[in-house]
Amino acid sequence: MLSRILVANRGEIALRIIRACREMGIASVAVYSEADRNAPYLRLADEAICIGPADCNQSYLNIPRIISAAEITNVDAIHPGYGFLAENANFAEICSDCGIGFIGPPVEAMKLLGDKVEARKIAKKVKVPIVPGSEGVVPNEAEAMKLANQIGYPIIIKAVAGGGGRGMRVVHNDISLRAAFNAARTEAEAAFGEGAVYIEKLIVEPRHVEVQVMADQEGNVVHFFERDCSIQRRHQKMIEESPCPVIEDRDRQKLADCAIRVIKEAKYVNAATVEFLLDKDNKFYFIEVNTRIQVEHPVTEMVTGHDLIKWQIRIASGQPMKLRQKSIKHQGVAIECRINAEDPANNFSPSPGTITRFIAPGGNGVRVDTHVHQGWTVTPNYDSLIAKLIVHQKTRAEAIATMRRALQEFVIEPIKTTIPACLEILSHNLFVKGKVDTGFVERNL
Amino acid sequence: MLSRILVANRGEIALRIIRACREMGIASVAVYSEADRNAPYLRLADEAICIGPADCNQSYLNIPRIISAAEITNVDAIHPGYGFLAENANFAEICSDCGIGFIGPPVEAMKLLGDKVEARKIAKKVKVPIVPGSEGVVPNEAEAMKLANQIGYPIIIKAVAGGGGRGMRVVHNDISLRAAFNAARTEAEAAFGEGAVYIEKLIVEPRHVEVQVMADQEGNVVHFFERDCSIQRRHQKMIEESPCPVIEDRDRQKLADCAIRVIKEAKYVNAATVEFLLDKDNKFYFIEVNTRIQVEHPVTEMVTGHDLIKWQIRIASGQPMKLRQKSIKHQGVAIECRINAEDPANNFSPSPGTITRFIAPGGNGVRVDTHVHQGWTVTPNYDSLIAKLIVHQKTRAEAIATMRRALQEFVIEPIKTTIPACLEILSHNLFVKGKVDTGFVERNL
Amino acid sequence: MAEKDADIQKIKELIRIMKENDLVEIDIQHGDDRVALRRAQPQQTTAFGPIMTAVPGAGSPILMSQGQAAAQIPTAAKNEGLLEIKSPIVGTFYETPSPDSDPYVEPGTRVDSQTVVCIIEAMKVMNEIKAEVSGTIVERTVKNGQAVEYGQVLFKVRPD
Amino acid sequence: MAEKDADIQKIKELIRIMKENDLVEIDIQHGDDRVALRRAQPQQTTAFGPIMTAVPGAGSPILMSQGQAAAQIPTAAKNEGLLEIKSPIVGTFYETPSPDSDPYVEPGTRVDSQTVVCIIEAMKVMNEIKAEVSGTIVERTVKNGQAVEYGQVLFKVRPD
Repeated sequence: MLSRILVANRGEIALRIIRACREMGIASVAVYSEADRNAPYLRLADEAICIGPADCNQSYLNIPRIISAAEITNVDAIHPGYGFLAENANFAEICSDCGIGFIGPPVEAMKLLGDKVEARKIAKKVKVPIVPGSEGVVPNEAEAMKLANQIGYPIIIKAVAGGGGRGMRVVHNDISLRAAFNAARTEAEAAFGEGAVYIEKLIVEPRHVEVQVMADQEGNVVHFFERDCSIQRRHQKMIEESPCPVIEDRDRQKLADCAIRVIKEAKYVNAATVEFLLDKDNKFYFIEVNTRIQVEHPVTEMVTGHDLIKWQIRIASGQPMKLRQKSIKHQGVAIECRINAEDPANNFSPSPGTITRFIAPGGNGVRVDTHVHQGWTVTPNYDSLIAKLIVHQKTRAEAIATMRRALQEFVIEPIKTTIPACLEILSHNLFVKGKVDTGFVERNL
Repeated sequence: MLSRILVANRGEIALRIIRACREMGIASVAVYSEADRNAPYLRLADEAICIGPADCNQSYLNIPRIISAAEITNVDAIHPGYGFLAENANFAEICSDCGIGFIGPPVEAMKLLGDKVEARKIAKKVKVPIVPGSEGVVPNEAEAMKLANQIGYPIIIKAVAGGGGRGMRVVHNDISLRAAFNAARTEAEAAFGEGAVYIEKLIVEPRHVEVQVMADQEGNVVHFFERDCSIQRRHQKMIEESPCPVIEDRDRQKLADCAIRVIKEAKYVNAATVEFLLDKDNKFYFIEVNTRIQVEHPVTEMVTGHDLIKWQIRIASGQPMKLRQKSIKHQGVAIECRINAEDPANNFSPSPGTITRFIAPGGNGVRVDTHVHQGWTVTPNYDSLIAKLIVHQKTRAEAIATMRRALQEFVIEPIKTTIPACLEILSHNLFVKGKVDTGFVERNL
Repeated sequence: MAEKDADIQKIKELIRIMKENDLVEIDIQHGDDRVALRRAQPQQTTAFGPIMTAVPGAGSPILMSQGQAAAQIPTAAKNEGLLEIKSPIVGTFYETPSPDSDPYVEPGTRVDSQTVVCIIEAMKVMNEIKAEVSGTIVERTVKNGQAVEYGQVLFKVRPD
Repeated sequence: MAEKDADIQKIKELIRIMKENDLVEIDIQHGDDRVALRRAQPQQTTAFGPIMTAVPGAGSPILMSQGQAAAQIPTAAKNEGLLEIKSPIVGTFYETPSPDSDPYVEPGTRVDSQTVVCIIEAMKVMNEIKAEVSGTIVERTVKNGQAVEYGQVLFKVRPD
């Protein structure tokens, strides 16, 4: 087993990983920027090292500093969390060169699945349904036009290196395609340093459903069922739940099988999330693989009783999973709300500041993952996520009731948070009925 | 279903009941003394009524004021929580006379099982093993002496109306019996207004194991498995867990069957806990029934997934349980630590004061039930319980690891709490091995 | 932050109060409501009367229901120097001995400590409530038939 | 952080208020809103100088490991007026260019901004660290071969 792990992240996910290490008897090393110097979670790590100023580029994204910190503290491995360097193949490669374990996939698998065009090819190869679209990069407008007319409008233009909605354009006809194609390339170039784009058919009002998968170094692959993350605002997930409330067990099984086939074909190891779109007829289409642990992983932990971070660490230690698929049970319903320091009344603009009053919800069926507390200052330097509120109950109706009462008792003052927005969604008739899609928030909030 | 419930209690259990009401869509009315005026949980109730000054006798124990509050707020029923009026048959009777539901047992069953001598008789009748001892009240010293020699020393003298260790004496020979008998009577008289005592054989180094039972108005009785509450200090429980780590499934089944037989015989309705002593040979002996929900009920909620407060409310509403015994599964291991405002370094003396720093633990497998927050003032007026920390994991070793890390991250300053004492116990070799009895804390802490 | 300006304003106001009243210390906390004032030590000059009689917010607003709580705060200031008759029990307030009678007291009525000012019904028992203070009724602060909690203000009285 | 400037502004304002109003103490807390003011006792009579000179705790202690954190606090006072050379990177500190060489600098060595004072090894690369200040080395605060974090103080320098 690994005996000493550096956590190359901050905030709630750093705390999440430190907690797992403590429970496993593994020493942990936290790194922090000067902005996070007083974070109380740092004292829960066995060591804490300042790696730079507040600016991420000089701290949490700075590979030499993180590697140096790993070297001077003699860790066996680095856990990158999510965001920052978690999907940076260059970082994973440097770890490997320096003889430091990377708690995540092998470099090759990360590169392969990180390239959306390659990922589509793999899915196609193992007969996993993909959204109709280009075979790969669409080199120019003329090709785009030809293809669009072949698969039929509406279509969507996406950056090969993309994420978070940047370099993305929805196009409904030839005229708008002309304007959008080059705009998407330029935006992708600016955002990712790589302008290549591809084209897919636009699935109208889809749900976002993803399968949690875990693979060990011996090629054992299991899934931990799916999460429904259709409640998004500008491609940022706000609320996630498991199971997906609209699919039947047979389709659930098919979905999971498809996810496992992709992961096996990519010779992937460690935690991955295979993302699909689900159309109005409950037909699903593979879209991409996230090669890291995700923000919403606690939803899966609640319904399966498995600690995914601990599995990541065991697998990175070289342990075989010894976990049979049929021993993984899905029980009840879990929902997560992301509590961000954003003002829903003001177009979700960031709301930094010092929290002078903080009362977290608790009681039966409630889990809170947060690094903040009364007296914490939310700085504008980082992601606005300040807490994840997760509930687990026997039924979806009960889970919604518990989430509502937990949101109602959550006090965070004076900064603005997404609590009222989450409450509004949880109370919405269509959400309660499970009749939502990825456009729900934009249409209804 | 009941539509409006008054919560005749304070602190964490009041909040616990208010939470259940909120989740069930039932209106709740909180009552509070002037000392609790600023408690944030009051705002979670639909109404909050001041019923008197800090002194319990003029507020939480004052029956006319609570009944008046129930009348002016038009509630259907009162939930008494634990402590205060929860086992006061007179209060239950007055509720009934006033046409207000009492969320607890019928008056007759409460009276019957509240009398320890009668409870023993019932157990004996339904062939549940009881500790060898007097048939009932022992009227005088001479009778006591005769009986003691018959069952053999050591024996224990207990108050019929007793609880919490008052009016209790352990006696090892004729000489000490002479002194102890009248002392116990006097103490019982002073504490409970009733001097009657009975005698039992002393079980040496026993474990305290109790079965959670629930009965509906139609005579359906189910159990929710057992809790082991051997970690006690001066008869006050400190740490509880489920399952009991030393009994086999066959004995577990027997224990539960015995508990159910007692409850059925007493024509009991609603939640009850049937308490047993387990000797070194794992033979168990019935001792008493607690006719209310208990502090440690969350342990059972975690391992069974059932919300016991909601079941209490449904049953009090007259709903049949529709719950088959075999559908109630026991999964994993749960442990609860009671966090009291007491100073372990100073003989657990109360440590009131204002909490200026409060960071609750969270994350996977952790539940916190607390009414306090940063800024809360612990007054010396009431019970010192300020939080219950509950963990749930797949195995006992993992549950202990999670509890340890949760205790380590729990910050409550500047008042002293039982956190260090709980940590010491959780780290003790004998506790880790499950080799404890009710004398463990006195011997080892 | 706007809060900081508010602080400055508040401090200026407090200083004025301190000077006018020869206080040497003011200590206010909102979380769990603390107010602490300290006047000059005795050796400082001579005596004056207890200026700060009605300390605002000494008793926090009674939380009857969420809506009402806020409504009861502002009355403090204009009623400086008035005494309050509070309910010693929980129950239903009646201003008259029986439905057809005149009220026990009305604004303007002189009361002394033994004067019965109302009835509060609790558990079917009619409890006569005495004024406990002497003075003139200025205001009745609850309605006939209204539910009242422990400590709720029933009447305001101008002392003699 | 911009917030600190705002704090300074606020403190200046508060000091002015204190002076003008003969206050000897102001205590403000935001977490749970505390305000505490104290005026001079009469016998204390006249003016005193600016009380608020050294603002303690401007930089919190560096948390290297639980044990070391506390140890680094007390040095501040006795070293008043000294400059600090801090590590701009994370790595291992070496006082000499090679194992057999003399140290780059020692207490008493004069340095200017371009003087190399040590090497920090990070990812197998030896990084020469320059003084960035002028003056005389007073103290080396880390050991040869020690791991240092970003911002950790390496030397103290008495400015010219």
